[in-house]
Amino acid sequence: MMSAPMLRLEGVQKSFGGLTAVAALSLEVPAGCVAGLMGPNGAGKTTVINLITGLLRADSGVIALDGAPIQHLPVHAIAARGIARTYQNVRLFAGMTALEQVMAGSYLRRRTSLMASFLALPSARAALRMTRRRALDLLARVGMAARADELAETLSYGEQRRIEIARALGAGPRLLLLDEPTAGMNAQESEAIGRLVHTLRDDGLTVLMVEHNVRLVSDFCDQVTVMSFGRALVHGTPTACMADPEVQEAYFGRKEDAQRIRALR
Amino acid sequence: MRIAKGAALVAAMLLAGGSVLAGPARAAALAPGDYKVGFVAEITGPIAFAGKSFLAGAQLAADEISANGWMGKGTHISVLVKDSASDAARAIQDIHQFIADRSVIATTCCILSPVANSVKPIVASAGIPLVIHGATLPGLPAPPWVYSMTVLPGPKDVATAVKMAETTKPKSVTYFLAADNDAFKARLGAARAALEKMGVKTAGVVSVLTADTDFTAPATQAMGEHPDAILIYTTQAPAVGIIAALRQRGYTGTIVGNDVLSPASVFKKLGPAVVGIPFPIGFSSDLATTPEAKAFVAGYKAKFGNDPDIYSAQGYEAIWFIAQGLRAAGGKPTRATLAKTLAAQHEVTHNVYGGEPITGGQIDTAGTTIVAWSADGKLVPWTGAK
Amino acid sequence: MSLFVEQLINGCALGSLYALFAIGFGLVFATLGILNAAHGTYASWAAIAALAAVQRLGLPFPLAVLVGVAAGGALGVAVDQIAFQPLRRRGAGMLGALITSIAAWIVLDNLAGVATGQDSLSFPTDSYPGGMLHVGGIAFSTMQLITIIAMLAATLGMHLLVRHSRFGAAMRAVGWKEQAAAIVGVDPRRVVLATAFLAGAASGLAGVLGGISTANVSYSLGEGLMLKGFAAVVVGGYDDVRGAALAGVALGILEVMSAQYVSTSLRDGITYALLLGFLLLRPRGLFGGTSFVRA
Amino acid sequence: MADFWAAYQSTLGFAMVNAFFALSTYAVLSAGMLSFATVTFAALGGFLGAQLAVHLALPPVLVMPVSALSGALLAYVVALLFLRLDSHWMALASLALVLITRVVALNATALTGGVNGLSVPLSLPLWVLAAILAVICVVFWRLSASWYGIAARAVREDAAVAATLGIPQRRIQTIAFIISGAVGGLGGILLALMLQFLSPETYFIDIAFTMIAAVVLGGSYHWAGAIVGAVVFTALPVLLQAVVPDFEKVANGICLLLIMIFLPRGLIDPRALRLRRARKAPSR
Repeated sequence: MMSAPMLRLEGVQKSFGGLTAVAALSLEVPAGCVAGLMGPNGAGKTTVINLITGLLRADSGVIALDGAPIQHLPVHAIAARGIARTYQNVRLFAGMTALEQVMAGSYLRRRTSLMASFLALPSARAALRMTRRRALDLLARVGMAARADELAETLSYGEQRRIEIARALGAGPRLLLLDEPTAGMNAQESEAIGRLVHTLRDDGLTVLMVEHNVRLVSDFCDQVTVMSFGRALVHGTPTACMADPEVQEAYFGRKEDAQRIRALR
Repeated sequence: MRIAKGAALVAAMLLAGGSVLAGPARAAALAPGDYKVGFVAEITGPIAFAGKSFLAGAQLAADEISANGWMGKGTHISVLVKDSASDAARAIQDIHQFIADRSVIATTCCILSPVANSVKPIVASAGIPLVIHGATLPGLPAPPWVYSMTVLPGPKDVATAVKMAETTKPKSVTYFLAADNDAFKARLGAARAALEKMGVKTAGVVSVLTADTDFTAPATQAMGEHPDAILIYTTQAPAVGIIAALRQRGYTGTIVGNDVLSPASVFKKLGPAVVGIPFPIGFSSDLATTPEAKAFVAGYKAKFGNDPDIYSAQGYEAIWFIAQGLRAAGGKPTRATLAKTLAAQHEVTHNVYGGEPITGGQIDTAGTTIVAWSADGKLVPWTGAK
Repeated sequence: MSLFVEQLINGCALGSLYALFAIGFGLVFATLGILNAAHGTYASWAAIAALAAVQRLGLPFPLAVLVGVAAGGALGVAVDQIAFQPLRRRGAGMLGALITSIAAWIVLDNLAGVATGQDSLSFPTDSYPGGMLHVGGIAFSTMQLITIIAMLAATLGMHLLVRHSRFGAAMRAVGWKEQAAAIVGVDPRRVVLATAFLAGAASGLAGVLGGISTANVSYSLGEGLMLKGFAAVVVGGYDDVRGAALAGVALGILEVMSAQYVSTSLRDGITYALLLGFLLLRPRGLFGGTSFVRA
Repeated sequence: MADFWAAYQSTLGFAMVNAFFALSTYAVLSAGMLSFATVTFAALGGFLGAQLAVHLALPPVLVMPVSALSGALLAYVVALLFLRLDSHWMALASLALVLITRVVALNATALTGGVNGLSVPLSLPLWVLAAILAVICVVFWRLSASWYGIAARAVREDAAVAATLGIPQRRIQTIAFIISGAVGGLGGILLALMLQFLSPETYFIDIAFTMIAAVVLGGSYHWAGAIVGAVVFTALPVLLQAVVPDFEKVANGICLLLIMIFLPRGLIDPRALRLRRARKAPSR
């Protein structure tokens, strides 16, 4: 395992109007690690994911991948550097089958030029066949191979989440950002996601996941960062973090505050 | 009606004389049957107000010609209508449908010159006669296929401007021009040259666009030049707007209009503001003097309940011209023989203008009548006195 | 000099019509997210209704204007409920509403043509205050004064409503997200209806006043306002009533002045080039404002 | 039968020409952009092509590529300027562009003939038109089946998500504009050859609105929808004129309204097809 962090956030700041969503956040995710990002609603977790992927621009601070700053890059260039993500509320493409979703996700791994693909050159056709096979493999990996040709929007919420993971994997990332991957899933399904994350890690992928399910985080994350009101409260192993009094208060003590913030959003 | 028939008889005799000279082959009477004319109408769209008049005139002509078998025993002429809404693409499709209908012997169309321009090559290559009933652009006719029954307005404008200058002796005049209409540009140029030759200075030319609706600013601009007279060379809607705006802003000097002011709707709209403004006219129901013209007015009133205007007269003439060609062709005319016969006509014999010579497929009228609206909404000859 | 001032007044009066049109058009765009191609037909129909009120019922000028405004508003609501509501229920985007608005435009435009007998009608000269006013050698018509005052009043009223009332807050909220209106405590459906009515009424006011002062009551009345009013919306910014109004007046003045001092054939070119320039250099309009589309 | 063919061949011709405009509109729409700029591309392609045909006496076969190329080039410039704008603003900007196009066309008399227009004494056999349309159909089929098509669909459905998958939105949309420009420019010269006459009024707002309507009506989620929409939209007025001559346009508008309300995704909708197939399939 390499000692240098794959992902590094340093003093990242983001506010909307007068409201500070992320304040001076610093965070490191080592390569080959499954990192968890926890915190009450409105703590700024999704904002962090949006900042890393470039959908939001940080007001200040550095976001670096393998030591190189990426916060100035356009969204698609950041993805090309090897970061892929899923969304808190599933954002699949309307009107596409499960396979087409993963194919769209495989754009970066198409191994042929747009022109060659348009002209249907033999090499491009071979590459397309290969990409399709790979996409089917990825669907099989998330347990959705049987549903490859079904319209994604007709599937259940949990199934859609798994397709979204397969779509992100299609891009062949080195760093995968999962935003609440088990929301709306039962214990059994959540467990399966956890195991999937582990096999991905074993294949050399680094994972950062926003997760509420304390058991899942404890069981499958190597390290955890807990956020509250845009700041990192604690950083460490799952067990240590859960025991921290500040975390306890953040989670259970100020529930009303958290509720209020959600209403404001 | 009786007088009209008499005149028609005279005309028929003249024609018969012509065909004797042309040879015995043409002496055969027209075979009985219904001869259909394809009429590309503009009864919806931007100039539908005029398009309806054109069509009404054409339908009246067809009724008259058919009712007494003018073209020969057992012959009828009927008008098939397709609306183009003044859209060139639609007009082309309509013309193609008429061409495809073998029973259609001739076509008539077009108020707008661009539309006429796009239909022209099609009829020429398909070989079907086309009589343009409304477009005023010079150079449209191209015998044997294309004819124009629209009196070119240019010379009449000059005559009107000159007469105005002779009677009111203005020192300087301002012109209004529809800047996006080349026909009016040419008409203004001719009138201006004639006036400047008489020593009338040009105070200014105020441009407006055909689609404009607000004329307060142009009126202010023209009045700012303090002219003794204002001459208007624009299409109908701007002309009406300009007169309304000038009068509203208190302009009391002489205004000279053009033929677009002749329809009754203009008087209805402008009322006193348009009274006394001179303009030239080829036909007016109020001034109908010839038997044909009187019969036309009476027939039109009986059929449609209102007076015909210049547009209905042009639609009327288009059908009469085609009927004249059919009768002269005789026998069983084809589109080609009809075209040949039309090309040989040097006058529309049944006309409401008191004489309608044809040169190069283009008609003309004898004199120029300068008229103005009277306070009770009649067109009266303009005397020059204010 | 007096010519210049008179033309300035002419430009203001003309621009006031564009402004009235623009504030309604912009309001619908900002609040309901609809690029409404039928907005111009409200003006035509309002003028037709007002003319009918004068000719058939013999109503006096202020009442006739009121009839026109009400007709414009009612038509706005009717078009919204027939052409837009079915799509809104289904959550179809802006594109569907654009198409149905084109459909409504075609239908209403052609029916307006039928209603006026394909002719351009005008108000009888004794049915409105048609006199000229002379102030220190400057001449302008009573109708111009009325038009400018009506525009100022409508703009002020609309601005106060949108920016400084609870209902206005709800309107802005609907523009952002329909559920948000519910948070402010207003039924989004009522907001939609009110917006459609206000927009139609503003367009109707422009139609009646324009129909009288340009002596043109026909379908072309609305079409003429549509293109220039649209330009005013873009330059002024659709989410700000003041911006749209100011831009409308400015475009009117620009139009008159460029015809007087430059060239009539370039007049529209100048207007639209300015429009495109604004779009590219200042794409949020005169007064800025927040982006319409979420990241 | 021969008569029927002769009567409606021009309707068929215009339907095919309109299909080019509809496909041009579809090209940008399928990458998530509403643009009326097709009219401008068509105007450039039409006037430039007509001038070349008239003054240099180039045969139509040579003129067409020039028209397509000029449309594509203009579209590239338009894309550079417009792609910085939000979607609503871009729709407005492209509408403004159409208005400017007419003013320019009226004043650039050397290119357009100004108000008098330009007569184009060339014609095109219908089968050539059909052949070109067939080629363009193949192009669109290849586009939709290629990586460009996959990326464009993703950008259209959710541009932000597409970007996080590494799909460069700007680049895809620039390509979309260039395709739109080429097909629009080609449609412009084809319309000129059909009409044999051009004026600044030929390319104006009517084309923009009817083409958007045609695409949405036919179905904006498949290229075939554009063609179906164009055919329906061209034939409908001709048919309605036979049925309700006085209220043909009103009926036209009502048809459009009803189709939009009851078939909001258009006549050709691959998604509905799939849903139907899914419902039928017993394998679930």
